[in-house]
Amino acid sequence: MNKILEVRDLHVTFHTYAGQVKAVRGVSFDLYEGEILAIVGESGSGKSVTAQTIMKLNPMPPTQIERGKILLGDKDIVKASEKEMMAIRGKDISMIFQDPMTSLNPTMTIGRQLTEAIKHHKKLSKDEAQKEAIRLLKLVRIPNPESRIFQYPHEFSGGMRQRVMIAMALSCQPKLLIADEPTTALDVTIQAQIIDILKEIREKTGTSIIIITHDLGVVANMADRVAVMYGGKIVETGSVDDIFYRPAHPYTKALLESLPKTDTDKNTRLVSIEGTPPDLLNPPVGCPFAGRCKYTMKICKTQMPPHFEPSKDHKSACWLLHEDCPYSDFKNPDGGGENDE
Amino acid sequence: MDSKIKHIDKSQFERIGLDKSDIKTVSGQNTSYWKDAFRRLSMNKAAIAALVIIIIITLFSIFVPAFSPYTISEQHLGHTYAPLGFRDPTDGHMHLFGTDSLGRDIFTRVWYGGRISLFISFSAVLINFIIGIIYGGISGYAGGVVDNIMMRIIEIINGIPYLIIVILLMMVLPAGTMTMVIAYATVGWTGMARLVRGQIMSLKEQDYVVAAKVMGARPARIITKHLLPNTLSVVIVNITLSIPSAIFTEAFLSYIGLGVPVPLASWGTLANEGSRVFQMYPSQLIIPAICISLTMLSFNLLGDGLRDALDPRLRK
Amino acid sequence: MIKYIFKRIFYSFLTLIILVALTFFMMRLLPGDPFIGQKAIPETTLKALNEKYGLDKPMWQQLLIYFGNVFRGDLGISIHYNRPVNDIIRQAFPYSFDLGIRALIFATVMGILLGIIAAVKRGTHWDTLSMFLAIIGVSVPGFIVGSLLQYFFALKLTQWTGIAFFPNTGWNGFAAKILPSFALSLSSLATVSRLMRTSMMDVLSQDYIKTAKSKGLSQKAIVWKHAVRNAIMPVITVLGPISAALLTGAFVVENIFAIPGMGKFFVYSIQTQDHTMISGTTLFYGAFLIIANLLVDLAYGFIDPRVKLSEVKE
Amino acid sequence: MMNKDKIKLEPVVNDNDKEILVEIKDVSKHFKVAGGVLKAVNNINLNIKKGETLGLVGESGCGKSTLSKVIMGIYPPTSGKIIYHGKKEMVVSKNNLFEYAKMAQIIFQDPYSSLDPRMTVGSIIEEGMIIHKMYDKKKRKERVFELLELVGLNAEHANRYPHEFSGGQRQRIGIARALAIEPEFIICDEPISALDVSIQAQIINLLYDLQKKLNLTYLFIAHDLNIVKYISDRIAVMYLGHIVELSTSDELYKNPLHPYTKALLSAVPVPDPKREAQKKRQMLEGDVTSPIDPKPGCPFAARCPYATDICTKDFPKPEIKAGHMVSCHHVEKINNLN
Amino acid sequence: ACGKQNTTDGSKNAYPGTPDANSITVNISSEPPDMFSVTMTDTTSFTVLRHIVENLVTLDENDNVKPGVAKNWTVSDDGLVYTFNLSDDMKWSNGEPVTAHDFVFAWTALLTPSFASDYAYFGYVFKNGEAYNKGKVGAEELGFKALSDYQLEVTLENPTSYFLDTLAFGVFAPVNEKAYKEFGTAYGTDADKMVYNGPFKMTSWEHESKIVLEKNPDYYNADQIELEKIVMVMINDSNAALNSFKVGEVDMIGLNGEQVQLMKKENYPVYTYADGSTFYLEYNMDNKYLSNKNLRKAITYAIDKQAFIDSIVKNDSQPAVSFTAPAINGLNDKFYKEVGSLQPAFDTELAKEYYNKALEELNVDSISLSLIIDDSDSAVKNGAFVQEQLKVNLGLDIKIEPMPFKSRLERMSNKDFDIVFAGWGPDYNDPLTFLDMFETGNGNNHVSYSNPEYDELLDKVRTEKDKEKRFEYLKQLEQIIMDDMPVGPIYWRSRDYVLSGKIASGVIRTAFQDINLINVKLSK
Ligand SMILES: Nc1ncnc2c1ncn2[C@@H]1O[C@H](COP(=O)(O)OP(=O)(O)OP(=O)(O)O)[C@@H](O)[C@H]1O
Ligand SMILES: Nc1ncnc2c1ncn2[C@@H]1O[C@H](COP(=O)(O)OP(=O)(O)OP(=O)(O)O)[C@@H](O)[C@H]1O
Ligand SMILES: [Mg+2]
Ligand SMILES: [Mg+2]
Repeated sequence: MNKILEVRDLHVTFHTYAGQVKAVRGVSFDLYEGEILAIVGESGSGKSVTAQTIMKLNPMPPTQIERGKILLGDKDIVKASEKEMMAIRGKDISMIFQDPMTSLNPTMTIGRQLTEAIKHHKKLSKDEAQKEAIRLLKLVRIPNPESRIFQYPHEFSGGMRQRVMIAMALSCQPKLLIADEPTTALDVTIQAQIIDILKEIREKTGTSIIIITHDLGVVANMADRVAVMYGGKIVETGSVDDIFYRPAHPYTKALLESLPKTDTDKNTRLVSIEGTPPDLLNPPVGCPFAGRCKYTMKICKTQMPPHFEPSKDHKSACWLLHEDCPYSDFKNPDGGGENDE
Repeated sequence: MDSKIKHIDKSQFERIGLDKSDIKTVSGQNTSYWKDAFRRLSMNKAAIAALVIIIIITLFSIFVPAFSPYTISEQHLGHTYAPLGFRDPTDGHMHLFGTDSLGRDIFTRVWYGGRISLFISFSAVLINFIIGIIYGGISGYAGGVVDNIMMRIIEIINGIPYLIIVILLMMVLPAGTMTMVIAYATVGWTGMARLVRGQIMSLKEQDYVVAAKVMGARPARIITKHLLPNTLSVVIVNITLSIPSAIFTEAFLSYIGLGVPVPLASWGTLANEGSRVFQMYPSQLIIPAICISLTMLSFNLLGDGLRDALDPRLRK
Repeated sequence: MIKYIFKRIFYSFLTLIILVALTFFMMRLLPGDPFIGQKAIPETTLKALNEKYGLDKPMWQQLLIYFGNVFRGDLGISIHYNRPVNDIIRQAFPYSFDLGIRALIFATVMGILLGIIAAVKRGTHWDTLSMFLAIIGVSVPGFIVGSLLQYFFALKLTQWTGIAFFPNTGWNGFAAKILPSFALSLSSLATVSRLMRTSMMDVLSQDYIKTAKSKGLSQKAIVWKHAVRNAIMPVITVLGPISAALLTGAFVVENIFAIPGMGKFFVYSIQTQDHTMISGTTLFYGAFLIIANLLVDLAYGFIDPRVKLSEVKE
Repeated sequence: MMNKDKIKLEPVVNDNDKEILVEIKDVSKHFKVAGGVLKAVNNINLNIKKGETLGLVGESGCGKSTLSKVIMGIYPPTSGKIIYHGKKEMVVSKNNLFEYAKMAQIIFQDPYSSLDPRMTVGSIIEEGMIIHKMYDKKKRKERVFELLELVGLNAEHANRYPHEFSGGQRQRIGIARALAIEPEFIICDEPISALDVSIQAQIINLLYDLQKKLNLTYLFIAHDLNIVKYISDRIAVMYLGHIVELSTSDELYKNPLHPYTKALLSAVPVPDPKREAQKKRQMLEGDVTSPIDPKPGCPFAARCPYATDICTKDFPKPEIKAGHMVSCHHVEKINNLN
Repeated sequence: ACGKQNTTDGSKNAYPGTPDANSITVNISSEPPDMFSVTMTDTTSFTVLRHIVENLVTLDENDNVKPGVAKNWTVSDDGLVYTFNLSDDMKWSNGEPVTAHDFVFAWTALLTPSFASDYAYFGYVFKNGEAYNKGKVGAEELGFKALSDYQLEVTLENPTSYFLDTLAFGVFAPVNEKAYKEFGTAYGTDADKMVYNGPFKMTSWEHESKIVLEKNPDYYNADQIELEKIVMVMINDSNAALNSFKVGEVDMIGLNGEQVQLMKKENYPVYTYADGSTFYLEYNMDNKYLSNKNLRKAITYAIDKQAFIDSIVKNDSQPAVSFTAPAINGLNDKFYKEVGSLQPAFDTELAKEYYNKALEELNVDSISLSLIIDDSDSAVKNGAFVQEQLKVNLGLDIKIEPMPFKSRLERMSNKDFDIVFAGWGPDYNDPLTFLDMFETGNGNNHVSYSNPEYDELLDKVRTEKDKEKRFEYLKQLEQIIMDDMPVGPIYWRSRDYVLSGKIASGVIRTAFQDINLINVKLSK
């Protein structure tokens, strides 16, 4: 399989008057052709920032890419000019944004916003583009697209806007699709259909997909590999099975434990991770999860753990995996997370 | 690759577990938007420079006429239209900016004019700002019949020839600065009101306004706390742009007898006089024009700085 | 929508009537009268004059008669010029309109362009240039700009080169129209460009601009297709009064370049207290203003679909 | 699953043991849009009782947010009315929003656009307290920090602006804002969709604790059926502007009666790769019906596997069947009732 | 007289003028409001009218009367009856002959109240003119009648020595009744809405822009007229006008003081003429301070009139040493020369002396007065100048009140002022045009001057047939005014203009003919 995207040691900082928010602090991952990578993780851990940095969409001050490489094929996006990016955006990479309301132009009809992208990349006539737009809206299950294209974003429901964003991203058949929480506002039936569409596209065109989501059900359903982010870092990566059945990081494990089970009733409290996540204005020097982690050791507070590889293609940044560490909570590749098999 | 890590001391692996002490307790203080904006403004070099210039101009205007060897009305008929830097042979003083058609010292007149022009600009603009914003805010927010009537009133005010209004004012009010401010304020605010109303009309449908309404916020609060701050960038630009219009309206008003009494001067009247003779004595026009432009420039830079400071998204 | 427009037209009509009536009463309060001159006129003559122009009747009667005539499309006869106000307007307005529309188009197009460039290239020379132009545009009033342009381009340039590129005065031929239109447009241009810049900057930091970028649209397409429409609202707002003012005659510029437009009549009518002319020009200007504002309001709804003009029940 | 025996015949819909707090009386909301009249909400009758959590689920675009905005008085209803039985009984309208706000709040579905971009997060949260003159200045500040921490943010965040936050963080700001007023009734319009599971759990626990402590009432809209089930006492299922089924949450999960509810439940993804791969879903065929000038008859008819002629002609009257309120012509047949 | 052709050198060619042959373009600054001679009041209108309609008599370059439509005339011994013999070969541009009836029609109209002519009082020279105007007698009693088509008999109310001078004035122009009937009240509002009998015809009138006059081939003297076309443009802005002149768009423009200096500096010949106006301060005699004669004198004498001219007017205007302007003829010479200097142009000592006397008489320490001026550039300067002079030379502080023209007139006619800066121009060439202003109750007597002796003298002047005696009375009037000083004369205005190299000679500009281009000759 071809590596289509390689992110190495990416650092992204926001310069604010309050100080520098170090939103992404050394993220590295690879993405192969036709692969679906799910990024999960704590809210505010830098998932969206990472995603937008891949398309270089953050306004350049105040955002700054401090360091790192983003190789798309052999082009380094970090160094690419705005003009080069223009050619890449939409054509090679397209993106579904997290916030569908503000991401749609309020003064432009849905139809125009859709056809615009289509016309731009496919050089279709206006009529053809409109037909294509209607087709795409049908695809994402928006009823009555023929008249919906003449409506404005504020006349759409949250989920419908999200689907418009999806349709827009799909319109130009990119090599890489970044979907930032694409189905949060969708009911499960439509969510299932959208997931199917994404999978189908992957099958048909070999598009690679990065999907950012909190819905572990969605992850389980469609992802090949999963990256878990916490505090601006990727703390664990591995195949879906690795993550779900053999989590090798305390945060991943805690996350899985927080899931409500179908049988929990109102009298059982849901499990959440105690404490608050680190403030990225003054990120901790050690492991970002230290302090909230029940396994916290002295070293966790002083030194960022490197990525250990408990099994092939499964990496986790936790001192517990160090060979000198006396504890073995995560050393057993099958240990940790409860297995309900 | 990076999992190969050198030997680490065992003691480092001592487990300390959950650590609540680490979680900071209430420590932040809650700066307001305005305080924050002020801090941001103070970091904008151009804006601060502009502010300094404005202060200098203001100080000069206040003090130069008082310390000048010449009074504002003193005529030296022996040397009218004296060039820049002309030294009066009779008393040895220098006319830094030369003299005018009646041999009056332009340097003194310019700074004296600054007093009047700046005062008029500040007060007229302030009044316009207040009336315009309140009026426009209410009109835009209320919408419907209220808006319709309020806007029609503006049309009527704008439609009546200004000169008529002014002459009538002149009949009932004594000439002087206050009257001038009133005369400028009678119609000056309408532009601002329309602008604010237009902005508010599109802003009031925004979700955060709805959110405030749902929180029980009364219209006054919604307008002042939510809508206006979001129209401020446009409002600020409009204010800075209305400064010269105030200066020249003042000149016009002085002309027809509603403004500063002869022999006093303002930048507007100086520029007016200068423009008549600029082919022969360009400095007569250029000096007041520079004063106006410099003030304008400063206000614009300050306005831009303020605008940027008030927009939290533009943080650098 | 249609209903809204009709309602607005009705209101506008009312506004116009009130406006004219108010002006009518106010001008009668002015010191002096149309006939007062340097030299005293005999009592009899004055009486005859008042009779001739119907000024001897009670005010309300005069107003009613005036409105009666106006509804018949007759604005009366100018006291000063002794010509029908209709004729005067018909003759002078085309000049003003021609001048105004040129200035308006130039100011709007250039102003918007300049504002956009300044916003997009914030902090660069472009931004500085636009700021500079704007400051000149508003700090130097029309009569000075006009005089300077005339001096340098019509006089000095001609004297230096020996070729008359721009006629000094008049309104014949394209070349003659350049300087006045430019002089007239400058302050509006400044206003438009500054407003456009600031509101453009507001818009450019919105998320949907990011979306547009992510589609791979060029900067140009983003600006023109996405940002401008969202940013143009304030500009549209000021364009209402600006266009009414520009199109119905600009005294200062017309005076300097000796263009026989409406502006002179506006000003002279008041100076000479030519009652019919004042009412006529006020009516004319008011109608323009009202129409311009109506168009602006309609444009709001058209530009921003969230703006509900009419509180129609959904 | 559709075992007849399991159906308990409790009159859940008419249970009168609790006071009614919000009465939604025959409410409709229609919009004029390009292409016709969009009937977002149609003749909904629903009572929300004091102290309960009413879950509201349904297809995207079926009118949940619109209904909640009508309940909040943001949209005036096209017909019908909302009666709030608080300390004082009131018909919700534009004129009593202030009083109403103190008692009822909404957490908006769209977190970002509902936050004023020029206000610091601290002021946003504090605003409601200022409006309702709650506490003195110092105490308010403390409350702001407290609320921030309650929703998993830091006190430091109070000085930052909404655009500096991630999606989930914004959502939590919205929650904190609604809680700040200490209302007795909160509409939660997808309050946790952008949160990671751990914080979801934290928020749900928080809401739950508050309910226990202060006897709050929630209208809880979400797509995550597990969460809805967990937190709700009763669940209403909406489809195309109509409530098609209403029952207690356990009941609904165990014995969905309406074909749409069935489809919905079968589509819930399971956070387990293996089981997810094996799971069979009941896909909904057919085109999604448009709310713009909808046809008469059952709104679900076009996609319902059981639809017959009558379904496209007549609107099924809501009736109480097996402890559910359900509106389907064929409910007996499908579920082998009677 | 016509401006001194002080052609200093050949630098004339610097501004060669407009390119069209046989045509000149002149700036008349403003639009003539309308061209119906009966109701005309505006100098610009009279300027245009002079070229297109010829009166019974006209003026030559020295303002002396010469025949116009009237070939010749006779005067009765008592100076009351004039009989004019009209040329019988003159035609209106509508083909009608120019006859005595045209004059009768026009003059009757002038006096008919329904025409509401401002200058109706000019017709009071005719017998029963005033009576008819006031509705006391019928039109048939009026003192003029057509004896035949080409003979006109005029009877005057009083023997009026300057009657013929007056006749050259525009209000006495003939109007063709047929044409007037055709256009009605619109007569004279457009080029094609009036008829012409003068040396030129108006062929186009773009309002507020320009008027084109073309040579009238039917004019009896047509072969004497060299110009084929006169274009009169209305450039109001003085800078613009100068620029237009310099680039050769205009052949003649008027200059303001600064421009005079500029053109002189460029060695360009500048022409000057006295326009006959006197500028002065009007002192409201009803004012408790200004009722004091010594105060009025103090104020008048305290103003340095030459300095005023040098720094504000900036041309050859003269400091006024009496009231009646130099353009007015006296018995043998100019009236002002015959009268002599009646006040010092400037005398601080004297002024101070009077001032102290006044303070003493008024028994006050300080005096507060205000000066009303127009809302123009130069007026503001005038005000500032006067203010400073009084402050420095008398220690008197006055307030300046600028206001729009109409407001000033209203204040003046309501006598609601202390001091006004005003001016007066002559209607006809006789000192009376200045001096009758101070008659008790005269509409122009804003200062409420009332002196029975003066009024008596005025009556004498009006009826006195003996020229010498009459002028003796006039001199006395002038002396009384300058002694009582209800007004304080400041200066006699001169005006300036420049001509392009294209114009060789023939431009007439005097107090009574502001612009007369009929006989212009072009450079070859
Ligand atoms: N413009 C900005 N200025 C300052 N800080 C920012 C900015 N944008 C994001 N951040 C900070 O960067 C961090 C990462 O944000 P990001 O949006 O990537 O989170 P996320 O992982 O997508 O979270 P979520 O799941 O809630 O969407 C957050 O802590 C946020 O506060
Ligand atoms: N302001 C509006 N103008 C016109 N149509 C609207 C408006 N608001 C909502 N709608 C329409 O009403 C219908 C219901 O919208 P609503 O937002 O209530 O759906 P929802 O159930 O909340 O969906 P989701 O789960 O996707 O948020 C949609 O078809 C939408 O297009
Ligand atoms: Mg995110
Ligand atoms: Mg919704």
